[in-house]
Amino acid sequence: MGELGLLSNGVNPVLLILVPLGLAFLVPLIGFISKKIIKYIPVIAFLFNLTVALTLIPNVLKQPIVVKIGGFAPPFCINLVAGPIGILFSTLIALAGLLVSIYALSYIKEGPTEKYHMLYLLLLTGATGVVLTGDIFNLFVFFEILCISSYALVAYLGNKAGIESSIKYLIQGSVGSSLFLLGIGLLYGQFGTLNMADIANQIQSASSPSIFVPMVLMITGLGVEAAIFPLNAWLPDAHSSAPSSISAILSGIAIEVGLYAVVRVLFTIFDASNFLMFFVFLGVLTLLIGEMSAFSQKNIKRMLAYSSIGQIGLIVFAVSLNTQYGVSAGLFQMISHTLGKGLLFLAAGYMIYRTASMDISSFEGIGKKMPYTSLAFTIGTFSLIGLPPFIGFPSKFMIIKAALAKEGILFTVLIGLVLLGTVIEGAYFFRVVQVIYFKKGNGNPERKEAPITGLIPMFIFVILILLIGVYPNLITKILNSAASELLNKIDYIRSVLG
Amino acid sequence: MRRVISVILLIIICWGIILALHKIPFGIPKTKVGEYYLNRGRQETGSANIVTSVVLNYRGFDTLGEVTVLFIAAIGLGAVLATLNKKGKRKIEPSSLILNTGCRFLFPLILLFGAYIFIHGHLTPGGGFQGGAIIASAYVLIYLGCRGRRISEIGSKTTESLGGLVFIVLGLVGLAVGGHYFLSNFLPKGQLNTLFSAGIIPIIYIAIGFKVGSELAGVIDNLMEKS
Amino acid sequence: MDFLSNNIYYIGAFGLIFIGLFIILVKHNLIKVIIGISVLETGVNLFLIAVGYISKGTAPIFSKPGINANQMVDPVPQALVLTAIVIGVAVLAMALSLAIRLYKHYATLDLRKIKEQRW
Amino acid sequence: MIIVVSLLVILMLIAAIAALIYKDLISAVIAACMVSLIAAVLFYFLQAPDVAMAEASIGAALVTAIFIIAIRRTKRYEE
Repeated sequence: MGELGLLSNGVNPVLLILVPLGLAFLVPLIGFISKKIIKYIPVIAFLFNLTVALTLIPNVLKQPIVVKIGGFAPPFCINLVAGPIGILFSTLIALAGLLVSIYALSYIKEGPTEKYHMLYLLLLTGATGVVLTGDIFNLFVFFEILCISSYALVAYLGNKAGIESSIKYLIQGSVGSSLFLLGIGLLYGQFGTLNMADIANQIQSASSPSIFVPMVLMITGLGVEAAIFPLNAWLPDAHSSAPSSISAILSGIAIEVGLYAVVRVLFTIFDASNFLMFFVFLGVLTLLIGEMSAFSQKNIKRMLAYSSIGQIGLIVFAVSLNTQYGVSAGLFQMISHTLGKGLLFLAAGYMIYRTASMDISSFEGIGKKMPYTSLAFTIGTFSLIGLPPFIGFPSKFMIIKAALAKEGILFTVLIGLVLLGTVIEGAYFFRVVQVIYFKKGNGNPERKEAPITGLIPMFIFVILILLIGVYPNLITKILNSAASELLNKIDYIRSVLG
Repeated sequence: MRRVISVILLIIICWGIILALHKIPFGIPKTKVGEYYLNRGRQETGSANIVTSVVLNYRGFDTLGEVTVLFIAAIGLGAVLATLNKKGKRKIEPSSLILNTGCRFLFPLILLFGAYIFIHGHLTPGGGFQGGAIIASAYVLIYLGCRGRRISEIGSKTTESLGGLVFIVLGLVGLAVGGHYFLSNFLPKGQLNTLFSAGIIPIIYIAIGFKVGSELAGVIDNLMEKS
Repeated sequence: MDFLSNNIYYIGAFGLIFIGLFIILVKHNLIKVIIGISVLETGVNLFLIAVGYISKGTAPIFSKPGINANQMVDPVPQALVLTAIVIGVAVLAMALSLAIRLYKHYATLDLRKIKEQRW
Repeated sequence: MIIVVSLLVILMLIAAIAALIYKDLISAVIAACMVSLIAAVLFYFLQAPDVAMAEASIGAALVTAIFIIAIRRTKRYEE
């Protein structure tokens, strides 16, 4: 792999984790000097991360960068693998983190704001660590960082709903992580190593019970965070009662990172192509349940949260098709969901702030009062439904095309169900849009927009949604190499172990 | 009803695990990674306690994450309890003279013991986490024995931050000078089984000891006072 | 006797895991559920350490010269369990602070009575 | 040796069941503390002195203290 210092092969990817972490440790010390600059620290950290991740993309497309922590040979130390998929996700995390932290500059005013910004930095540090690490126990540790900071942030407002949903989330999450740790123990007992590439190298097939049981335990543990169908009872509560900026991150980043971990464990560690048919059904089931529950909601954030469940189902369906095209479609859908749902939660945050209610019916006439925010919200809904020219269209189109490539009557039925889910999605989102624009609101129709720091991130989200929607080729290359990194476990093993 | 379903579910889980356990016989050496650490750990890290060398050098990144988890718990606890309305001064019953004197006498001894544990982390069992927990338990004693005393918030915050920063900065120095790897052990290893050996390991463990001690004491403090 | 000496630690570990999960599934009191999480974590830790044990092994510390490295138990699970214990205490502290807040809001810890959130 | 270990394991499981049964939460916490303490002894028998120290100082002492503080702030009996 050659020299991996600071200069020879671009910037060392370990800095993507260390800079936000170090800044989070530094926050209390800065707080002694001035409380006012604390809220700019996340902006600085993620601006740095975004720059580093973007400069790393060309290097990574040629060859994955393997970083050895401590300088020992890979199975004997923890290594980071900055392959296409790792860098793709770190870019996404840094981008969403940057935009949401700009949004939070004026949105977060109440409560212990200093602690909010620290926890926010640490949450995204954990997410970056999960996508970059190449060691299964290290993945567990970063996952815990992600989970524990999101428990605290869900309860940040300290109201009844927040505390209750945080408790629910915590109980399910900690049982899940115990099961995951148990799975790690079973794997370590058999193979004597914790390096993912090394374990993958030694596993031939996932059929024998001694491999199957740890696989089930690990998928169950990670599935709690990824909110796959039977394990997602916490999600609507947690996402609807967190502050809106945190809902955007939980929906846009935390779930995606959980899904990444599930996919990584399934594809790279266990060569689980025999069980993927099960996940195809699970994905469609999750999709239908999420969309149907979202349809009957009256609370806007709860509706968005259920719609996230539907989108998770769609992603799981696409990824478990187990073809190159299907996996890239799934990754594309993850990006599309991050951008779309992030935008929706941010816009909904100020709409809720303005009307002081989460009820959809209270948004009557808000299209006149907050034209820009409403426009951003509408674009977000259109993108999630999958209308051209927004990013949701090429991603959903890719998924359908990938499913059509699989022969058989079964897949035709499944595609029908997926389209049914999209129709339901369209129905409830159009209902909201109709309330926003075409219902006469009572009260004073004076215009009062969201503050400028709230509008800038929404605007950038809209630009990105349009840009990638019109030119999907911008990211096709990295999506393809990310998909082949997931599907070709032999290349992955070779790049890590040499 | 719920109990019956739970028991059936748990029996299925246990049956599955027993199936997997056949491949993991008890008491038989099984791992190549562990063997490597036992054979090479002394030369490569200079620490007599191999667990310490694994925790801080081979798997040092985990430990950084672990310290972060504790940091998050301390902050998150403060954030959760912060919005609680503080009532007026709680009526504090003074403790008896014997209890008070006894606690004051024991407090420095426990601190000293905790410090001993984390300074000798690379030689004897123990280390930053255990020593830090012992220091925190000394503060629990003070809370119970000498009512009304609190740790200074500024001091504990500073210790937490500095502890974490020392860890990261030492790692980054390793990245800069020690062969371009984060957390590489760039200081001289010294002679095995002496206090001044093992390069950066004792320094990091001392930082962790202070950090863990102040964080756990801060957790107890938050729970006692703010609720 | 042979069966016992081979499996007693596994029995203990999985007994704890079983009881911990049972507490979490069956009990309605929040503090009881948190106790269940703590028992479950102890069980998982005991299992991990038992995986690394070698019959008649010694602790992985070269405290005296002349100790044979081949007879030492595996150090890796011990390092993992150290991490897991600290993560466990972090989760428990978080959970208990949430329990205190929950009690201030609802004046009960019974999870059946806490139903602000509708499904 | 094996008899001592077996007795300890049985005692540990009994303590865990006691933590399940007790209606008084303080008693349940003490039982959970006993589970941790016996687990620490078992760690020592399994040649893991580092972990034994951590479990005894963190798992048994500090966690119990945190639990008892929390119970004092909430409710002592399970209804």
